[in-house]
Amino acid sequence: MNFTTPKHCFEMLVLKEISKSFGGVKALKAVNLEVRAGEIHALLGENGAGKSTLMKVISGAHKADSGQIVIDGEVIEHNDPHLAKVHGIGIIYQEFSLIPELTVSENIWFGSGKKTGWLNRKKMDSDASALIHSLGFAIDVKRRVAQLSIAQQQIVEIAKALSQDVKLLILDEPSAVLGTKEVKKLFNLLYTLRDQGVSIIYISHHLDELLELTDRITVLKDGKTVATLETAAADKDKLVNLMVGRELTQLYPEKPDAFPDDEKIGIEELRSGTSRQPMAFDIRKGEILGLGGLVGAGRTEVLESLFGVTHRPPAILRWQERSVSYRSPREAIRGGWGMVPEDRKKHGGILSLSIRDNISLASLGQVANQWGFINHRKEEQVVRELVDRLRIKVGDIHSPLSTLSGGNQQKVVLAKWLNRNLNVLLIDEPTRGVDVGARSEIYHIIQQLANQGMYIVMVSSDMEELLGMSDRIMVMKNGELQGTLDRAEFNEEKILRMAIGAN
Amino acid sequence: MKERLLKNNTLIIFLLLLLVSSFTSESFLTITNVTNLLRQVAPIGLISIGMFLVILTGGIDLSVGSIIACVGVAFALLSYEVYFSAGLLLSLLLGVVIGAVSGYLVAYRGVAAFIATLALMTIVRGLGFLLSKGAPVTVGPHSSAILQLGTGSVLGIPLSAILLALVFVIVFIVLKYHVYGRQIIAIGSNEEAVRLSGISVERVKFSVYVISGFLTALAGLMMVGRTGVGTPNIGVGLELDAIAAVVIGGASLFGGKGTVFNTLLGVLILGMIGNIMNLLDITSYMQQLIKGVIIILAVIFQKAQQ
Amino acid sequence: MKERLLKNNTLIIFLLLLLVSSFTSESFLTITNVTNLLRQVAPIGLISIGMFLVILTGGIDLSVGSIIACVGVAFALLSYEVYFSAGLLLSLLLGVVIGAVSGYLVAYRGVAAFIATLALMTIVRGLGFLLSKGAPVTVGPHSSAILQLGTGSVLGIPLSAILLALVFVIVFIVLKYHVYGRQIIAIGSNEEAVRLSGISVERVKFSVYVISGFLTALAGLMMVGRTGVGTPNIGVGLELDAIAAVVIGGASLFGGKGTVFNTLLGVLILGMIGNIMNLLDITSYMQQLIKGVIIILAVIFQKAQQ
Amino acid sequence: LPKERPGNDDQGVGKTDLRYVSAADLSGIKVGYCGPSMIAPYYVALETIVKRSVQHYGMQYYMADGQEDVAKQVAAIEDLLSKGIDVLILNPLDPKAAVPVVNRAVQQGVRVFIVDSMIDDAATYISSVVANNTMNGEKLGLWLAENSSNELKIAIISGNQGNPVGREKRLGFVRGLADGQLHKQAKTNFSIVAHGWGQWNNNGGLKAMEDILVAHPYVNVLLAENDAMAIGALKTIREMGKEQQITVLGFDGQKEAYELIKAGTFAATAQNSPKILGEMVVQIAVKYLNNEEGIEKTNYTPSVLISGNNVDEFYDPEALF
Ligand SMILES: Nc1ncnc2c1ncn2[C@@H]1O[C@H](COP(=O)(O)OP(=O)(O)OP(=O)(O)O)[C@@H](O)[C@H]1O
Ligand SMILES: Nc1ncnc2c1ncn2[C@@H]1O[C@H](COP(=O)(O)OP(=O)(O)OP(=O)(O)O)[C@@H](O)[C@H]1O
Ligand SMILES: [Mg+2]
Ligand SMILES: [Mg+2]
Repeated sequence: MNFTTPKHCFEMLVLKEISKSFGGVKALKAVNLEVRAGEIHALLGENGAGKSTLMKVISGAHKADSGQIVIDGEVIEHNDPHLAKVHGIGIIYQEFSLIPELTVSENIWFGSGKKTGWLNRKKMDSDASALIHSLGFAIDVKRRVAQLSIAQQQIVEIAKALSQDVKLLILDEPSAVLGTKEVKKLFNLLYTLRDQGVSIIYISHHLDELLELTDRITVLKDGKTVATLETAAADKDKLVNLMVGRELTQLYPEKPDAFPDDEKIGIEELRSGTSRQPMAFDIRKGEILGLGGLVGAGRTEVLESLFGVTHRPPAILRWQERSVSYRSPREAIRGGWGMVPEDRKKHGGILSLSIRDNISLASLGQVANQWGFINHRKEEQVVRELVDRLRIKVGDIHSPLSTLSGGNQQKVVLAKWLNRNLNVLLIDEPTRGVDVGARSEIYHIIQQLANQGMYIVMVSSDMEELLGMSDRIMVMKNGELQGTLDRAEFNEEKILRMAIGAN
Repeated sequence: MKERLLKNNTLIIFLLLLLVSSFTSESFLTITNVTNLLRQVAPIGLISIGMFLVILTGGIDLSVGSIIACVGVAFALLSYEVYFSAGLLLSLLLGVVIGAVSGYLVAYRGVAAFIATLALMTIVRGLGFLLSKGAPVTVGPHSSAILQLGTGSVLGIPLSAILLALVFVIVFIVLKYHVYGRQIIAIGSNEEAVRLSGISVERVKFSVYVISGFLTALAGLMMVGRTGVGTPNIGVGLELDAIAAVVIGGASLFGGKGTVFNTLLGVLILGMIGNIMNLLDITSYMQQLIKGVIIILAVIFQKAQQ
Repeated sequence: MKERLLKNNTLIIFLLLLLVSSFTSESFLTITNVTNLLRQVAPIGLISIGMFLVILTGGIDLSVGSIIACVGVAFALLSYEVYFSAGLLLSLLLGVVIGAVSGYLVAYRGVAAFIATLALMTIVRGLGFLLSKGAPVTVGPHSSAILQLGTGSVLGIPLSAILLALVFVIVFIVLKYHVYGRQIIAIGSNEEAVRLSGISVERVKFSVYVISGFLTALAGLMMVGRTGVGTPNIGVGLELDAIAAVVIGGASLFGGKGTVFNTLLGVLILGMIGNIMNLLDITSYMQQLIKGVIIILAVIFQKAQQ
Repeated sequence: LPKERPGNDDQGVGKTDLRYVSAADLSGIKVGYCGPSMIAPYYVALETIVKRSVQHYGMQYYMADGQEDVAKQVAAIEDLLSKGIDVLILNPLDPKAAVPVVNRAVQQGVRVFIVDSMIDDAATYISSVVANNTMNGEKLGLWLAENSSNELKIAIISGNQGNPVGREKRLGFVRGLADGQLHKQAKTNFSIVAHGWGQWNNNGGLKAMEDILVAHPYVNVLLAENDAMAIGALKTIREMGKEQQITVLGFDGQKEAYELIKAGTFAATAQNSPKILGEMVVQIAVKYLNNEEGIEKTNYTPSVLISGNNVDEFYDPEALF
């Protein structure tokens, strides 16, 4: 191969025929990508398409098996994140890469600062503080990162990436943990950077975001570039078609008009972290109760206290004339509750365990005899049925969960609960980081469960999802209930106003 | 199946060692020596299986060496007070209780396993000395049947080896076919996810220390059975041998990984190294050196093929 | 600052123990005893500081007890071959080399720290015996200046304690104000993130084992300095004491947490427990028991207030 | 710089005193030796002597180490049996624990001899050679009674917990001392005011003595269960300037202890010579193999107390131990 690169290139970054495999998995198959100076370039693709891998190749976290990276006309060969920094590449990884035990300012300067020598802590702190302010946020830079909320951590990541002059900024799904307000701020920041001539690669599964923010979009599929198009010339259908190779059926399922019976679960005395007032609300049978609010509003905590995860005095549940409260997930599950937690990798799935073991973990009793011995044949049959029902893309149900793409992992975590006869299912951020195709399938499954008469509570930071899926929406702010909206009253602006307390 | 055996590095190491041993010493494959070897590894085998379960959950049990000693002393002392069978049961119970204390601290009080069992190692060792007043205690004549456990054999196979095989089979089956086994493995992989799946993580964690205590007590009785004496200063450093066996068996100290079959191989590998070096008249200083080097090589080999 | 001191449980435990000790034994606060105590804790203090750094990165170093012995023997042997200063340097170099081997295995070969240093513990112990042929080696007359290190004092303060204080201050400053210190803490906290920041995780990990080897060698020389003899069977189980000191100092065995100040307190706490029990004529069996219980209580107390 | 470090190799054992000449050809005989550990100089010296003596008679020598643990010692003996030894020379870690394996060896036709530490009579060994630890202790006790007049405040430093030899030594000492004082003044006039543990080595002795002297500054006698610990403790005593106040007694007769006795800082020790033990046991085994009559079941090495009076007779600068 012979590439001649003109000295004054319009393209700031050119990737030529980049390939990368992990053992037998070919993550990238000769990918080409061109990013212009001063543009925001979107990267789009299904879970497992190879987006993050490609970015890690650029940042030097992975070494490509073959191919070339050209930055400003200069061919660089590296597998060293430090060298990438020298070349002006800043990156925010999909997985957090902060150091919990260090302070905010230490994290910001970690790696980009001096490689050796003594620290001037005062200067570090004041510089870090100024940097965060200049981005439009406020965080105490002397706090340890472990003490911050996830959204704050994401902001620290952004500050860290911008702590030195960058020519190219890569953001791998930065909005997944940010609230609407923060996303707006982030977009403004990115516009400013673009206007200063910085190139930006932006990865997200939210098509709306991409259409609003970016200048061009490159679609990746199965480790190959499918197309690069001007955003102005793109629309959702086109993108989805390029991405999944088929027309997308309706994203959100049909909602039922009415609920057959009027059974409900009454929740009383629910106390979550910061709230002074205990909360009280109802969950209706067969409905999807959406829980909205800004990030950190305390929605996860509501689910956790219902499910007995936290050690606070548990909420009191009134249900079918009985009054119960769960002190542990174990009790909640015995009572017919299930929860799909927010952090799929940490709390939902067990990555090193097989898909089969993951799916049957919460319902081993169903496939075991009275002595507790598991009937492997029965277990596998049950697991296969669920895999088919949820259309989980797996080669072998005995391979570890970690081999699946994000969307499929999410489905596995969901499948875990479908093998029990659940009454109530709590779902926290059901599609965080999940691609559009898989998302639609997950939505249909959830709706189907509701139609079968399950009580469902769904937390979501994705406004569209919240509006599209919920039968009612409860909005929270600072650990307190702001109000409840019926489907007829759904309105994005209204919800936002409630979430920031401006109603 | 075949493929999996070929991929099993522990097995390869084991077979290699077996081959080398058979060629370097003609005494190695004699019936006497094999019987001896089996007798020698039986107690440490039991302990290692218990250790393996603890390590599967991501824990560690440093108290085993002390339990061995304390249980042995207790049995010898009890042999003057109660009937043989009662002595057996009470000694096993002692192991269970010590394991339960470790388990309680680790599972319910959140003390790091390393430090909880380190403290118990000290305490239990002290207890053994206190009970025995520092001197070895000979087993009373009414309980001399214990010698069967150490030296008896059935059809030429040492009783202690048969017991080890039995425990191995039970643990193997439980890990593969029982809900409890599944839970142990899952906890070592991701404790929080297991808790959220409605499994009592505390109870499972607690239980593995109890099992370890029980199996170690059994091993302690075997040791008494070999000598007829309960010795308070026996088994110092044994925990390290057991851990080494588990790790040579390919398990990860972070939990969730490994098989009981390979743990057994790890035990046999370590036992064989010691045995063949004795047969080859390697001085004990040199033995230490070689043993250390072999452990390193084995672990690097484990990693290399992964 | 005040608040942080009040929240420092290790300090509270230390002060409590100090108080109790002063009241229960009138010999405790005598100059002789305090000097003795300082001399006794100085070597283990050095080792614990090295251990602390290793533990900060999420590792562990089980080889320290053996290094102590091997370095002492090597120094004594060298005292007949080379000049005093050359003997000192070569002995320290030996510690560094052993640490480097551990570090290489852990950092560059990915061997679990527990197992790599366990193997080295065996190997180095064997080496010490091989070198000394099992017998203690008296230091030659030309190197008897080493006795200063063990028994000398400046203005009434033992030289060894001054050395410990010096090392403490250096490590304290490096951890707080040097990039290297940040890197050590960061690795224990989130290794992957450090790697992604373009910092050579391997090099940092490697280095802490080297430091641990160096400090342990220094401690080994102190021990020789106390008796004038290099003893191959010294320091058995010392690694557990050092680890216990670090953990009582509130560090986490998973890395990233803890302060060197508290490690030093941990060392003093353990040293004081042993010392006061000796002063109170508690029998050694009872001592073990009590020590274990205090470790557990200390760790539970650590957790309780968090 | 001195080029030679005095006596720490095989030559340093001194000349053999093996006077017995074997009539039978012993070249086909395999002799196995199993000691309690190789981590104490005493045991290392004993092993060296046994090995040299076995080879002196043209027999094949094998050894396996007990590694300080009775279970490991049993395993080591079994490994020796696997090698097909004809004679086992055993230095048991515990009097009872080795009985079953010894009897198994005997059943297999192995001739068993015991050296240094006693084994229980239930073991069907042929003959044993031991130092009389109790007697040695008694001698030290008697000597102390003889050479003291004021009230004795005694500190004892023991080796490791649960060691039977240490127990014999200290109990013998107490017996001898009581007996001696009763003879001399018709009452006893001593108390044991402290008991520490020194792990049989220098550092251990030193550290134990530090705490003892802080808690009991009035101590005027130290008995250490071996010389190494006594020598370590002497460092402390010297540092605290109490050489004049404290009479130091040890066991075994280590070369360094003799030097200190010559210098006058160490009072007395009781000889327990690995050389005599090792040569005696091999000689007895050879006599047995020659079908000699009249071999005693138990043989004691001579108990000798070494103090300033007689140290010159025993001091050998080349000695291994
Ligand atoms: N370190 C690794 N080891 C093995 N396989 C890997 C590794 N990293 C990625 N892969 C595999 O490479 C493929 C591409 O993964 P990648 O993370 O790049 O996808 P992605 O497009 O970022 O997906 P998502 O939208 O879920 O973030 C997947 O099949 C993944 O399982
Ligand atoms: N890791 C953390 N450390 C400290 N405080 C946290 C952390 N995560 C969240 N919080 C705080 O806890 C409270 C509730 O957080 P919670 O995660 O329940 O909110 P949420 O609405 O579910 O947000 P998200 O959308 O991020 O899940 C908030 O005040 C938040 O700032
Ligand atoms: Mg990705
Ligand atoms: Mg949440």
